Amino acid sequence: MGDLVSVEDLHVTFDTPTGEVAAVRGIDLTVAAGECVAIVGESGSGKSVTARTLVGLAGRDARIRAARLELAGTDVRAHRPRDWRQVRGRVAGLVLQDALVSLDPLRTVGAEIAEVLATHEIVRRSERAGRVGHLLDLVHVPEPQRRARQHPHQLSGGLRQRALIASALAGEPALLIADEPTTALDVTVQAQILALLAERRAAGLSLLLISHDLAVVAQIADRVLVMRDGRVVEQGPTERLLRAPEHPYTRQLLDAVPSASSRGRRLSATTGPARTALPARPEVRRGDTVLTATGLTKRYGDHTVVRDVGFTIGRGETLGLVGESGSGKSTVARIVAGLLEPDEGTVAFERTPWTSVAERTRRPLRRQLQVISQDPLGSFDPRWNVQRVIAENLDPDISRADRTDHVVELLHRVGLDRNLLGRHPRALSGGQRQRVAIARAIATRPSLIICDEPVSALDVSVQAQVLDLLADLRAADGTALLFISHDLGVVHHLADRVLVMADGAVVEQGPVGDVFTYPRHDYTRSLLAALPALVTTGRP
Amino acid sequence: MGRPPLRSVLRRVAAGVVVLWVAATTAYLALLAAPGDTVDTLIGDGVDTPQIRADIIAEWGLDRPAVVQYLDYLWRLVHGDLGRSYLLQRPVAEVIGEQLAPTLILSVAAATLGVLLALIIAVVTAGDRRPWLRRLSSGTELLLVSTPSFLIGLVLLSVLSFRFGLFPVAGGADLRALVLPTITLALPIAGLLAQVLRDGVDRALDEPFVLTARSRGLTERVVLARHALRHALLPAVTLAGWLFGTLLGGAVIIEQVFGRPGLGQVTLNAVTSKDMPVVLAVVTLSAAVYVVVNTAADLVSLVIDPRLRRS
Amino acid sequence: STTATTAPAGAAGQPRSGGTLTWAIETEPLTLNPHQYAQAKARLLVWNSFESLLTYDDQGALVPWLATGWQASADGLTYTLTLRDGVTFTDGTPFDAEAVKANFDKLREQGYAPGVAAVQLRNLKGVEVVDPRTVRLVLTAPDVLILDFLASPQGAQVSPKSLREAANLKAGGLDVVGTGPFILDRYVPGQELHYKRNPAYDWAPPTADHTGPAHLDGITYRFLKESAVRIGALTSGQVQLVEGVPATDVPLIDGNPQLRLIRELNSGSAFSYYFNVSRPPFDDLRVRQAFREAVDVPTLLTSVYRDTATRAWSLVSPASPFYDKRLEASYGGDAAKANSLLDQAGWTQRDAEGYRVKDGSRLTVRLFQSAPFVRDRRDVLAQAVQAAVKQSAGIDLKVSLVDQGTAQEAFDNNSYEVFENSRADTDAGAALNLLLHSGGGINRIQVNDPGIDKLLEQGQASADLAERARIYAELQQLVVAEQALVLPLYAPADQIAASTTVGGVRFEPTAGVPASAYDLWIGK
Amino acid sequence: MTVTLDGVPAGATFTSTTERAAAATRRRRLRIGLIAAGAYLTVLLVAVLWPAALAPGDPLAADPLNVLAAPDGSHWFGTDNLGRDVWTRVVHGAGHSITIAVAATAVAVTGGVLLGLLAGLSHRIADETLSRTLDALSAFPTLLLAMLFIAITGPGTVSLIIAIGLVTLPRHARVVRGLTQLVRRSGYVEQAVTFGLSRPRLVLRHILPNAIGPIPVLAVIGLGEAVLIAAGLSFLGMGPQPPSPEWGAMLSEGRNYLHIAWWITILPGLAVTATVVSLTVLGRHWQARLDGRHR
Ligand SMILES: Nc1ncnc2c1ncn2[C@@H]1O[C@H](COP(=O)(O)OP(=O)(O)OP(=O)(O)O)[C@@H](O)[C@H]1O
Ligand SMILES: Nc1ncnc2c1ncn2[C@@H]1O[C@H](COP(=O)(O)OP(=O)(O)OP(=O)(O)O)[C@@H](O)[C@H]1O
Ligand SMILES: [Mg+2]
Ligand SMILES: [Mg+2]
Repeated sequence: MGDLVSVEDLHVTFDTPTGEVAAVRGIDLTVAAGECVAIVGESGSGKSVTARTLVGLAGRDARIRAARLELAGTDVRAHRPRDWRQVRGRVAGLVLQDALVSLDPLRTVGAEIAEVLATHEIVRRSERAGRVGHLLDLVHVPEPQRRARQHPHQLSGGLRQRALIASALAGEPALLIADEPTTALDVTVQAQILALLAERRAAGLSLLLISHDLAVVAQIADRVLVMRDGRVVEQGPTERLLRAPEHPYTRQLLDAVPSASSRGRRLSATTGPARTALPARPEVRRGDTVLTATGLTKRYGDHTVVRDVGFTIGRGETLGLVGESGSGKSTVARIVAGLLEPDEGTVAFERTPWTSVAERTRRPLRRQLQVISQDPLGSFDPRWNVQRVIAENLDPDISRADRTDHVVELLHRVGLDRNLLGRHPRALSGGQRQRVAIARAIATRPSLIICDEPVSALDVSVQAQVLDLLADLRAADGTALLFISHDLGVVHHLADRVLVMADGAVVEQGPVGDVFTYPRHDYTRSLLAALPALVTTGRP
Repeated sequence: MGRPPLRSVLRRVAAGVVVLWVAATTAYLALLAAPGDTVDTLIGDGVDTPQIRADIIAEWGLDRPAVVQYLDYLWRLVHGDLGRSYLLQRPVAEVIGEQLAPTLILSVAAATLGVLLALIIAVVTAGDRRPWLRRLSSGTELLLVSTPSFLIGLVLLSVLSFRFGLFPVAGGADLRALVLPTITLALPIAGLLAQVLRDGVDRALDEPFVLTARSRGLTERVVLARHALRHALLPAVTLAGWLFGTLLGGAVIIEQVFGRPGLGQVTLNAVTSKDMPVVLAVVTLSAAVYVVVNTAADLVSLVIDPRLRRS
Repeated sequence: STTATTAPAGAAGQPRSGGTLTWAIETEPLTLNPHQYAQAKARLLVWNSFESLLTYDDQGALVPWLATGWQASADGLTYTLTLRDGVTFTDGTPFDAEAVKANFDKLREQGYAPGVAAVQLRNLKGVEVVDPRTVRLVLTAPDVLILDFLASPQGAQVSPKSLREAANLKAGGLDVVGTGPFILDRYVPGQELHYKRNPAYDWAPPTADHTGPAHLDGITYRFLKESAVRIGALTSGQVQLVEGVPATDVPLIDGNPQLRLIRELNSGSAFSYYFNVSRPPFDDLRVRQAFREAVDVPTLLTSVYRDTATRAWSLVSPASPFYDKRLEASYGGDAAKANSLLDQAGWTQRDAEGYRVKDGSRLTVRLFQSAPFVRDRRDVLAQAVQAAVKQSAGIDLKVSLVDQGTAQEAFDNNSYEVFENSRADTDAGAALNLLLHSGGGINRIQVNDPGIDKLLEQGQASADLAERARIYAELQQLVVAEQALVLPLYAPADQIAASTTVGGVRFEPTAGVPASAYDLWIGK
Repeated sequence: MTVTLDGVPAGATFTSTTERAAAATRRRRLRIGLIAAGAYLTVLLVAVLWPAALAPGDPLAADPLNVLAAPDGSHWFGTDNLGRDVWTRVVHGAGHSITIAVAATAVAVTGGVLLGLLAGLSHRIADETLSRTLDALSAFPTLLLAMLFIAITGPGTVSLIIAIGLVTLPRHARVVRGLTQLVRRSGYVEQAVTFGLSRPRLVLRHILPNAIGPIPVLAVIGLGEAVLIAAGLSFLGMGPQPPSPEWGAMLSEGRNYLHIAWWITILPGLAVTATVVSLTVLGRHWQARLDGRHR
């Protein structure tokens, strides 16, 4: 017995105004005491719904059917609200994906944690403050007493996630359900949180870990379930699953992860023959620079966000730019794109001064430099359909009659069908949106495209497609890329040279191979160390 | 931390003074532009001869250039002198002073009742727990905010006061006389605030932190009271300016309907008879109250929402 | 239509002393100083705490009040008044010749009461104190209307102490006192006035029902603007007396055994439409006559006022001793005649909306109603007239309900054709002077007729009531019958509804407005 | 306005058909409300455009011998104090009331959009000046400001329109200003800059159309409010001139007869309320659809 969670043939269906959505379609799941089970799968595969169903929070419109649904040996299928309240926080603690919005922004962190203590009467009122401090200490929040009095917005993302975990642990549950606990975090912070979870598990806690990132779960999970479309396609011990995936989908997921070893080959089977080599990189003519930036500095108030940054991008070259959140990557990108004036320093694009000049002077060259942003939807006029979005960037000289043909051709180049023409970007998937953005960018055959985190918001498999696409286009047009990402693997996969930024300054730059294999700077080293790798030989 | 920085308070006050000045000046200019001159106003439908006109002009200093009169007006305003009423022949400060209390009592009573009602309605009907009650209440709210308040007042008056004699018809002294006007003024406020609050509660209930709170085993009531309601209060607080406008504007109508004394009556009389000093004073006063109310609302927002405290 | 009925004695039994009453009135006085008095609706308040030197009896004759007698010199230039003995103001100041002089001096002070100084006292040269009980008024020209002034609220006697020391003399208040049977002891602006009995009072005028102090201990006047609210307050027993009862509510009062209705015509001028003769189309007598014929006044009055309004035939109120009865049934209500008059005047064409047209312009006449002064549903009456003249004669009467400034502007620009007015002067002559004299203060119709001026001046100079009646009758023939300068509509009346327990409800003789609270008493 | 809750009392989780039926009823109810509002507004539109179709009589025709008649077969809304047919007046009054509301809203929207766009596009000082002026404008209570304006211009339809437009203008201006600033900093405008669009084109093609997004909805709801403000002002005697059958004026005239002839006041009052309710329902539904699309 001993199983904390025991689920058989679970179905969850939602009533929506547009019809029924079958989110979970018959999964089996067990979590034994002290075990760490991970669920992975792409977006929308039903992971979160499964997690929420376990604590009775699937939602009012949800219909749930299961052959067996037991928590700590109790059948919960007939639970009433009062019974569920005894389960929540006490039997199972829940940690949600986005710590930024999962703590009440109007209340102090301490109050949030104490709430659990009060609800389940864990300790007496007088001892609560002490216990809150203790819990925060347990999750390695420095200065727990002071932090307890602060509000969520005063805490960094990592601290917030820790506080959230502390509140989930406060009721001393036997099971912790963590729904994507590291998704929004920097690699280094992500590593710390994983270490923390591992530590709790070592202390006897059972874990149900949910993630879309195989590399993350590989670090601590005993068993992994791979979900797709509401079903479990494969499950087994982590080690076995990673080393010898049986299901093609699992294999596809593993292949799609960009890294040093994936350099030069396709990530996705959908963009070309599986695991084949990509077309050759364009020849980089280092002497022929597309863009030169020297001594860029940007301040906001007395806060310097970019400090003396300089680099060049050769024709056809892909320059990777990595760094933690807030290190100034996007600021650099905006300066280079001519959207922001630097306080000091200059940028020359195609040997023409690009900064400190009137927008009117920049305009003729604008078409040569394109930008792809992290949030493609935000970069589309919300009223426009795909055709208009792309056509806006076509050469104005192209006749009205030919414009549609051009758009269709561009869509074709990014692997989209012409039947999307009339669609609203909102009605597209994330990957499709990013492709539309790319189609729009390449419409002008630019010499440089600035890509600010173009794949961060995408699932691995979709990310793989987009990365492959960029590689193809780069080869075909000889376009140079300024590729910004916080994911070292992606940069390693795609870039020729890399620039590492920390606190607004460039700490290291050079060819990718050199920098990532022999990092000279401590910061680069710590980034690399924190990188969760798909270690297929066993758990760390 | 925790307290609004002095600079932002000062900025607000400065902005408030500007608003005040603009309001007072606009009103002054507007009245200047009005047809019929001040002398006509002072004569009313009384006897009109050149001698009388001359007397009036001399008495009120109307022969001075408009600029001088305007500056004189501002100068006296800064010193707290609101001038004399043309119509009532008494100092404006006195006229307004003695009419302030009834309006204030009515407004405070109505605001309190309205806000309380709204809170109760919002808490009871938020979420999907009692769909029929929610429907009933949102329908009623819509009706309340869509019906002219004087109609509500007249109906209440006819039924409860004339027909059944439950409440006195008019007068300001008796506490019972306050009941109907208060209800009339409070109902539309309650209607709108309840909608805003419930909307806020609903929205808050959709937030991930509420899911987290529920995952801790809290009862719905606690989730509502401790988490959702505070969030719902934020948009409600920004309605303070609107609330104030409704109260003062409402007072004009309600006092008329219920024959109550108060600023509303003073204002209406002053406006219809072009009693310039009184109109200007009411405008300045209401602009001042508006500024104070809005500043207070901002401060309350700061108290409710710690995120706003960063400067 | 019904005629005026004087109040029956009222409640069961004999007058009793004691108790307080609440009386709902329509209008809050703009000022409590009688010298500044300008609202007929506030007249019933004035006589509670103030008194004049003379007053009128119900025959329209002047009788003594604070003055026991008066004597006019043969040339009509001096009036000598003897004053009543033993009268004191309620602040303790004795009432004597010096006090009377102080009042007149104050009234003629620049900026204090410009209207009074310029009109009623325009012929006054000065006031002399002969002895403590005798004063003499010296005039620059004969003016019998000075006696009317002595009986008017503006001529009421205010304590010299108040005149010197009151905080807001022009506004009046608790510190502006007179000699009346009541003392104002509470004023809540916007809400109510309260008077308490003056126990020392012992100089009631001969027109009063009793002598000595007032019956009531006190009386509260509550200001209720909305007629529905006033009636509601009465029927639900919250007040015992109501003034300003709209016609439509009369059945409500009549049908209630606890309540009764008392009604009296006002004196002064009737409510009438005056035609601006200075510009077309009313410079043409035929158009003026046609307008008058186009209106079927009784039907309109029935529709607007049910059966409670009294039709006026002259601009002088039927309640006035100067009323000329010969005008009755002499004109009006003949649509065919109206149409033929207009045809004769050249207004022969009709436009698409059925209005008469001449030379491409429509027969449009404009009436401006100044909102603050509209009462008695005169706005509704205007609509009824509007509908009538359109339906029966194709005249386009444009009615604009505007603020005082806009109305004034229309008058200043002479951009109006109809002017409506009624005045509540006790001596109709005073009203006629203002309305019809070429130099009159409200001669809005801009009539400039030496014949009219002459009659008016004669009327003002003569002291003999019968002689004056003859002069004014001649004037009415001229103005109403011959020149058709005016369309008299109804005789303004005051209606009081009262609980049957209240006795002594009266109207002021001649003036026809509700009397003060002096004679009121509460029965069982 | 219905909001589906994520995870309320989970007892509901296991119920099935009844819950679904309830959800369906909710949707149907919503639609019934919408249909009722639409039907009423259609009738209203007919009343505005072709009143004679609903009430062939003359709204000004007085019948002195038949005043204050209670509703019956021949006058099914009764007659008023001059014997005019209340139904005819209500129908013909729709034209006045709706025209006033529409014109006032047009004034408010036009002015608000222009000022808001100007403020949103301007830099610090100009923006501050405009915003402060708008603040000062909203510092007057709505009714007081409208009263003041009418006191100055004199009562009448045009004054009423401008007054109501003036007092509701700041709201539109604020929304447009806020959105303009938001849109100006949005990804797609920034993106459009990188395409080399000139400033006027940027404003016309991207900023303006997106900044006025919620204005139509606001305007529809504002229409209802304009009807209410107009009624309030008419009540205070600042509305259209008699004998105009404008609803507010009818309410104002009728109030003196409320205790003896309720129909003169209550029936036009119901017309006002129904109009405001219908417009609000329509506006909210529209808003919900927009929100749904943007989510
Ligand atoms: N309350 C709801 N009503 C309707 N559909 C829902 C609801 N909650 C979830 N779904 C649907 O259920 C499916 C599974 O959602 P779920 O949130 O479990 O995905 P996920 O695997 O967690 O994805 P992600 O990685 O994006 O978080 C999705 O198609 C989603 O749209
Ligand atoms: N307009 C601004 N005003 C003030 N501070 C700003 C502004 N824009 C950016 N910053 C600050 O500059 C710093 C760098 O921001 P930037 O967006 O360049 O970081 P980033 O490396 O792109 O981070 P991320 O990975 O989160 O996108 C951050 O601390 C940010 O708060
Ligand atoms: Mg999820
Ligand atoms: Mg960034």
